[in-house]
Parts: sequence; C-alpha cells; structure tokens
Amino acid sequence: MVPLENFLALSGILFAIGVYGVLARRSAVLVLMGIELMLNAVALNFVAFAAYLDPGQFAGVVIAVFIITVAAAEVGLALAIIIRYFRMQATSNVDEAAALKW
Amino acid sequence: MSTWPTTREMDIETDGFDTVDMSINVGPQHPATHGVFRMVLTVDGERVVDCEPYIGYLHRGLEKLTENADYRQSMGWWDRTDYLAGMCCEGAYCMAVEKLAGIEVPDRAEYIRVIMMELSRINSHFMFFGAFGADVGSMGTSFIYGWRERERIYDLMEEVAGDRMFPTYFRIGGVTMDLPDNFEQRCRWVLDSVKKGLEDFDGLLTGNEVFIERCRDLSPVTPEQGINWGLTGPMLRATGLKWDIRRAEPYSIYPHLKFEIPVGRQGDVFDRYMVRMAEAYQSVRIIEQCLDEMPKSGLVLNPSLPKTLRVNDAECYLRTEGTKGEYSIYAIAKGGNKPYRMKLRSPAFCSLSALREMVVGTYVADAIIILGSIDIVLGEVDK
Amino acid sequence: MAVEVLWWLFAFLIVGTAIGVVTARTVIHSALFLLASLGGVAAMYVLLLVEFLALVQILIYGGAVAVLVLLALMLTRQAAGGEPVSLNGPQAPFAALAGIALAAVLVGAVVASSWPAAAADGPVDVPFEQISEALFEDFGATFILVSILLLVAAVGAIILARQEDAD
Amino acid sequence: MEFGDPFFGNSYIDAIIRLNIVVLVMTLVVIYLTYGERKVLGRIQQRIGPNRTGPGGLLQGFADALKLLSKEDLRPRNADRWVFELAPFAAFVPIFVILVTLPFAENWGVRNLSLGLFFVFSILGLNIVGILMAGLGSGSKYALLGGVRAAAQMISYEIPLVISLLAVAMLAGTFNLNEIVLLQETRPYIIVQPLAFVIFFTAMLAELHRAPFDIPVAESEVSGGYFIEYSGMRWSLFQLAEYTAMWAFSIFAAVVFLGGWAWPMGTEWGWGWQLFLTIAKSFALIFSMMWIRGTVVRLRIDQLMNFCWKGLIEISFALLLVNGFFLYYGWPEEVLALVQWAATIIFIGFIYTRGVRRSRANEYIGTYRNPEAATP
Repeated sequence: MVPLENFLALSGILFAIGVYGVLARRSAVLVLMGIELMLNAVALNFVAFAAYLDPGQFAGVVIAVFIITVAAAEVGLALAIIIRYFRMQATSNVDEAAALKW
Repeated sequence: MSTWPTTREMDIETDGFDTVDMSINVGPQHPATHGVFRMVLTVDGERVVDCEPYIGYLHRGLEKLTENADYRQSMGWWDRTDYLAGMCCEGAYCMAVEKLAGIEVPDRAEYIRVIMMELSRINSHFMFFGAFGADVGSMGTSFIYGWRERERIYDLMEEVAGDRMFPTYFRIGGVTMDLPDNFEQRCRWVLDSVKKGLEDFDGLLTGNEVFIERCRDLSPVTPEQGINWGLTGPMLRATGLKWDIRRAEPYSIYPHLKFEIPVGRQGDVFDRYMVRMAEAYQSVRIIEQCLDEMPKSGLVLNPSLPKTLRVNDAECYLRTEGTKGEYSIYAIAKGGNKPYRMKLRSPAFCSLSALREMVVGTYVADAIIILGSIDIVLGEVDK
Repeated sequence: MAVEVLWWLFAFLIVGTAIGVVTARTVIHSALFLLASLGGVAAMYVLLLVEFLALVQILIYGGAVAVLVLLALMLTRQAAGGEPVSLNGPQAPFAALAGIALAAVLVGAVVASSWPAAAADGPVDVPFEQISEALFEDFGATFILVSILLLVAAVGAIILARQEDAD
Repeated sequence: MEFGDPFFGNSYIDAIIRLNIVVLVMTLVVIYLTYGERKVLGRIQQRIGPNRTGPGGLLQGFADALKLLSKEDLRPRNADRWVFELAPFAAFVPIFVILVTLPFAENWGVRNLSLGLFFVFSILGLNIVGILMAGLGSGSKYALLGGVRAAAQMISYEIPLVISLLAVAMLAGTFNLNEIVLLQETRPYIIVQPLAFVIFFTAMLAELHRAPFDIPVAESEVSGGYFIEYSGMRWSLFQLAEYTAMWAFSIFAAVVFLGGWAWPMGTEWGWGWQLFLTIAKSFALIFSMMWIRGTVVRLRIDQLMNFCWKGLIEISFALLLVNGFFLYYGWPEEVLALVQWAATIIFIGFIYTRGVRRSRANEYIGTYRNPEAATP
C-alpha cells in the first residue's frame, strides 16, 4: 500500500515544477501549461486527502471535479485573451505585454 | 526542393494581426490535378488567398515538331494534345491542312469523322464526370461508372481504327479506312449504353443534395467575365452564352445536323457539370442522325491527293469546337512539304488562365473542384 | 506490491513529463508532455480508487490539450519545422531556484508532519453514485455556481476571441 | 468453465489471456474488414474487388499485411522525430483500449467496468491526440492541414456523440455496458431513442472520418491528410486504428442502441447466438457505413461544422432535456418513444426537405434531355 505522504510529496513536486514553468516561460501559452500543472497538483492533493482521511464525505473528490471545471473555463478564457492580445500586438510573449492600455 | 518558391510564405499584415499564411503545393503529383500540373495555393486556414498555376511539365514542343515534319507525319502528335478525345484533335488538324491546301473530303468521310469526333466528345465528357465526381469525393464510384462507357467507346474505336486512345485514324482528305460491317449496330448499342450511363450519373451525382450543395453557386462567372477571361466551350456556355463553334462558324457537316446548344444560367460549377451532361446527350443525338443520314457506301479518302503534299504560300485559321472549348489552329505554309507554322490555341490552357480569378476567396476543397470543373487535359495545356 | 510498482512508475512518468513541459524546446512537445503528465495524474486517481475522476480528467484534458496544441501552433511561428528557439526567459535560473525551494519546503513539510492514524488504512473505494449524490445534493449550490462560471467563461471567451468585422 | 470466471483464478493472468484473444480477433477482423470493404465497394462500383490471392481473394489482407511489414519505414527530413514516430501508437492505443470493456456476449469481454460507457467515450477523446501528433510532426503541409481539420472535426462531433450516449445512460440509469444490454432484452434502445441513434450514427461517421465526413483524409484535397508521410508499419498502424475504430464503434453502437446480444433472443439462447447477434448487428452497421462511403460525396469543412454546431448540438441538448422531463415526472416510456420517433421523423424530414428544396435536387435529374431547361 502506498502511504499518503507519497501522494502529497508527488503533488508538491508537481506544483513546484508548475511554478517554475509559470515563472520561467515567456510564451503565454506555455505559462498556461504551467498553471495547468499547478492546478492538477492541487487536485491530486485534494483527492489523496479525500481518499485517505475522509472516506464517505467526498468533499475532496467534489473539489477536484470543480478544479477541473474551473481549469477548463480558465483555459478557454485565457486562450481567448491570448488570441486577442496576439491579434493586437503580434506576440504572445508575456514579457512584452507591458502596456497597460493601447 | 530548394527550387520551390517559399517566398510566398509571408505574414499577411492587416491593421490587426492575423495568423500566418501557408502555401501548399497542389501537384505536380496530386490526385486532384489530373496529370502533371501544379498550383501553389496560399491559404489562410482553409481559405485560399492566392493561387498560382504552374504548367509545362508535359511540354513536348508539338508546334515545333510539326514544323519539322511532313504534313501527314505530325498526325500522331496532334492526337496526343487532348488525349481524352484524340479524334477531335486529329479532325482539327486535318481540317486545318485541308483548308490550307484546299482539299476536298468525300461525303462519307465527313460523316465518319463527325461520328468519331462526337464519340470522342462523349468519351471526354464521361472522363470529366468520373474525375469530377472523384474530386468532389465520391470515392471513385463515379470514376468507375464513367470508365464503363468509356471502355465501350474505346472498344468501338478499336474496331474502327485499330487503336483505342491514339488511333491516328483521320487522314488529310478523309479517313484511313472504311467502317467495319456491323458498325451501325455496334454504335447504336454503345449510344444506348451511353444514355444509360448518363442516367446513372443522374442517380449518383446530379440528384445528390451534398453534390449540389458543394457545386451550386460556387465561383459564378458572368458572360462578360467569361469572354474577358478567354473562356470557351462548356465553361463559357455555362455562363448562359449560346456560343458553339459548330453553330457560330460551322465546319464539316454540322450545318446539316440538328442539335441544341445547352447553356447554363449562372456559370457556376454545377452549371458547368450540367452543360457537359447535356452536351454528351446532344452528341448522342448527332451521332444517331449521322448514322441515319450517312451515305451507305462511297469513298472515304480523296483519291486525287499527291503522294507528297506541298502547299504554296497560304495561311488559314481554323476554329473547331473541341471538347474543352475552342480548339483552333493557325497554320501558315510557305511552300515545301512542311508547314511554316502551326499554332494551336488550346482551350483548356486559356480556361486555366482564369483559375486564379475563380479560386481566390474560396475554400481549399472548393479550389480543387473548381480546377476539376475546368476539365483540363495537360497534354493540351502544355502542348 | 503491484500497486507500489505502478505508483512509482506513474510518479516518475508524471514528474519526468512535467519537467518536459517546462523545458521542452517547442510548444508542441510541451503540450504533448503536458498531456502525458495529466494522463499520469489520471492514473494516480485510479490508484486512489476514484476511476470516475480519472475518466473526467482524460475526457476534459484530451480535448483541452488538443485545442491548446492548435493554439500553440497558431500563436507561434515555428509551426512547420523552424529553428527551435529558447522559450525560456532570462529569469529562468531564478525561477528554477524558486521552484526547487518550493519543492523542498513542500516535501519537507509533508515528511515532517504527522498524519492521523486513518491515513494508514489506505484509500477507500468510492462508488461514483455517491460522488454524484454529493455533487448534486450536498454541493448543489456550488455546482450551479461553477456551471454559471463555465457558461460565463464560454460566452466571454467567444466574445473576446471573435474577430470583429470592423477591425 | 464460465467465461465470466477469471482464467486460472488469477486476475493478472486472466487479463493477459483475454487481451491476447482480443488482439488476435481484432487483427483478424481488421484484415477481413479491409477485404470486405474492398469487396463491397467493388460491388457498388461494378467491379469484382480482390479475387487473386487465395480463393475469392480471401488471403488478400494477409498479403497486404506482409507487404506493409516489409516496406521501408520512411521519415521525412524535417519531421519532428519523436512526435512523428510515436503518433501511430498514440492514435492506435486509445482505440484498442476501448475494446477492453466491450461485451461481445454475456460475460464475454476483457473487463466488465461499472463505468463502461463513460470509459469508452472519454478514451475516445484521446484519439485526437495521435492524429494531431501525426499532423504536426510530419513536417508536411498536407499532413498539417489534415491534422487541423481532423482535430476541429473530432472535437466538434464529440459533443453530440457524448450527449446522445448520455441520453441512453439516463434511461438505463447505469454506465455498465453489460447492464445496458440486459435492460434491452425486450426492446432495444433504438426503439425508445431513435433520435439519439441518428445523432450517434452521424457523429460516429464524423469521428471515424468516414464519407461523407472524410474531410481530414480527403484524397483529392489533402491527398491522405495526416498520414500522408507514413509508410510501411506505421502507416499500417493508422490503418489498423481506423478499421479497429470502425469495428469497435459498431460493436459499441450495437451494444448501446441495438440491444447487443440480448435482443431479440434473450439471455437463455447461449453464447453462440449472443456472439452471432452482436457481430451481425455490428457488421450491419459497418456495411451501411461502406455503402454511404461508396455513394455519397464529401461535404466541405464549413458545411460540416455548421451541421454540427447549428444542428446536431442543439438537437442533442433538446433530446437530453426531454429525456430529463420524462424521467423526472415518471411518464411512461411508450410516450417517450412516440415523442422521439416524431422528433426523428421531423428531424430527418427537415434535413431532407431543406436539402432537396434548397438544392432543388429533383429538378435537375434528367434535365439534359430538354436542352432549354438544361441547367435551371
């Protein structure tokens, strides 16, 4: 049997990799991928807690479902914004997105 | 592949910023180009923003070859221009030389020629229905249906001339040999099967809603545009203009024959298809008339021809209604047994020059069927 | 025993592909690594006996990543085999430091903490009928809220991404 | 020994044995599906089809497989190496995984999953990835165009596909495919949910890239689409994936909508009949797909998308709502069936009349005989 700590450590490492991706990447699409990794790490964390510590309550599982839903909404909206920005500025590089208005 | 143009891959700057355009090479080896033809499509997603046709892969120097050979020798090369309707090309070449040298053709030979030319026209149009259906995406079913009738016509041609595709059957001043004995019976049987074949295409393509949705209102051409772009033949008649060389500037025995000139209304792809359907049917009518009216016996080759044909200074322009449009020959003779110049106005080449105007702004899939609707034959385009 | 082996297998898959996501040289590779990583997380859900969630994960992210790849293709001009350029900014080393530090803190916290005794029992099989009951009854209001959020996001995305004719 | 029991009493050995059986059967079925398709298309096109290899050409598929295996595995110079080489597997594996849960007869399946239906359609979504990988990794513009087309088409048509399946799952109250089959012992779900079946069949054609939705693989446009650059083994994997998907989808449709092995014989007729019923129903579906392929021309990408987003999705949502009302208020199933049949007839009638009236298809037939009205 796999101990709970394994899952938690795994999700922690996954989260940290996501953070690195968000900080290091230049393209907004890639930043989005980092965010996806972070969200997944969190969902995995919730599910692990629910499965080990909270049987019969499912709060963790339900929250994971919500996270996936919100992640889908976030991907859609973020991609729309990126497309919009790309059309105007011809770039999807977050470093160059410095203008507050145009 | 560095010779392929890549400079067209450019960003189209609008006032905003759009996606990157992409150029795709359709051809030279591509199922939709019906031979070795290449068009470079610049596409924005699925939209065609530019189209550039490249020809010449099948160039054989036909006109130059003709200048260097005896009048009778070049016959076989002219077969191979519009190779789907070899007899039509032979007929045009023979008539041009006859007009140049003032040679009479026996009556029976004229009828035989018209029968063979119209059979060739049916042949070519059936190839069009089959290939066009395949372009629109009928998985080769239309292709095989077209080939069924073509095989029968080719068999008949083989019986008459000894060869299927490039019979070299016509001669200056007539035809090589008389028809076989049971020709009339065989020919009527072929015509019946052609009529059945047309009905099959009605069932397979004409009445198919998807087919009509794809073809209707696609690249409509007005008569003015058609004339300005140099369209001829079915392409021009689809726009609604009643222009057929067989009527407008009659040659051979066409003035004696009863047939209609089918026209379209809006010049779209569907009209082009329908005009060809109707033309194939009219060709059947013409052949039936010829079979009824032709002299049952007689000469098929002018017997008074010299062994070597020499033409003094002369010049002529002969227009015929080929299968793809106006198949015209401008011939100059300056003495000797060879022509000084033989210029071919190949119809598909001229129609092809309007490709860009018709294709730009449509979808990639539409570009393919617009190209298909022109019904190009590369042997004739590249000469 | 087999479960442990599978766990380690998938754990390495997840971490390896996640590192691939953040270090790949082309966007397409990044997206494909992301898909593999998310698939590994789905496998983790199966090991946690929540198959339903695993399938939801695959269903949603399979399509989502396909869209992501398409957009990555549209928004980066190295689609047709261009020279790979560095997709990382100059801040990448510091970001790596931050990531490593964060990972150290999180893993350290996990290891240092003492967990309740219930954690030793292992995951409990969760029938998906009970998940649906929890989802639609206990968390009904939240569910509706999330649905509205999704709807608003979809509408907003369409409005944002729509190409105006006036442009 | 019952087939429901695990072989040798060990679930791992059991799984391996069952998977091997499935792989063998699948390969055989695919080989004969290609043969059958060529024969059927041949008959439709007035040809004979393969008839040289073995009696009646029966060994043609094996000959083709041998030829494909011995061909060179080419890779374009500017292909993205790993993406290109892994794409066939990424396209094939999801299709294969679906077979794991399909019940061919009572207890005849690799695994009887309680989430079987959900499993099938969530795994199906992964198929896109392999195709996209092939499209993007080939370094060819035809492949790119085909891959992008495939992705757009499959993502769009997945929605009506899933919703039409959910409509059935609502009635059945379970995702377990075996239980769904057992519930159809007296009447298949196509009787109760004809509209769902129509939507499912349409979306299935689109997901499988079969005519008239074969836009991603259109020979005359993108000359093969996403697998244009593949040869030999990898190409045959794509082909394997395509035909396996056809078969798996047909079995799946037979199980969900046509009553699988339970209807009309019931459960007591033994596994031979059950197996025969499932296979016969699935082959009937496959035959209809081949028939459509041989006779219908291809749609254009915008027509395809419009049909999905402006037609199928709305109708499938309405279907879901109607089902919900009937289930919530407990109205009888017969009424639901009546409503659904009426809706189906209206839907098909609407499409037919719209297609025929807008295109005026009937008016064109035979008009060439009258030259004045040659082209109305």
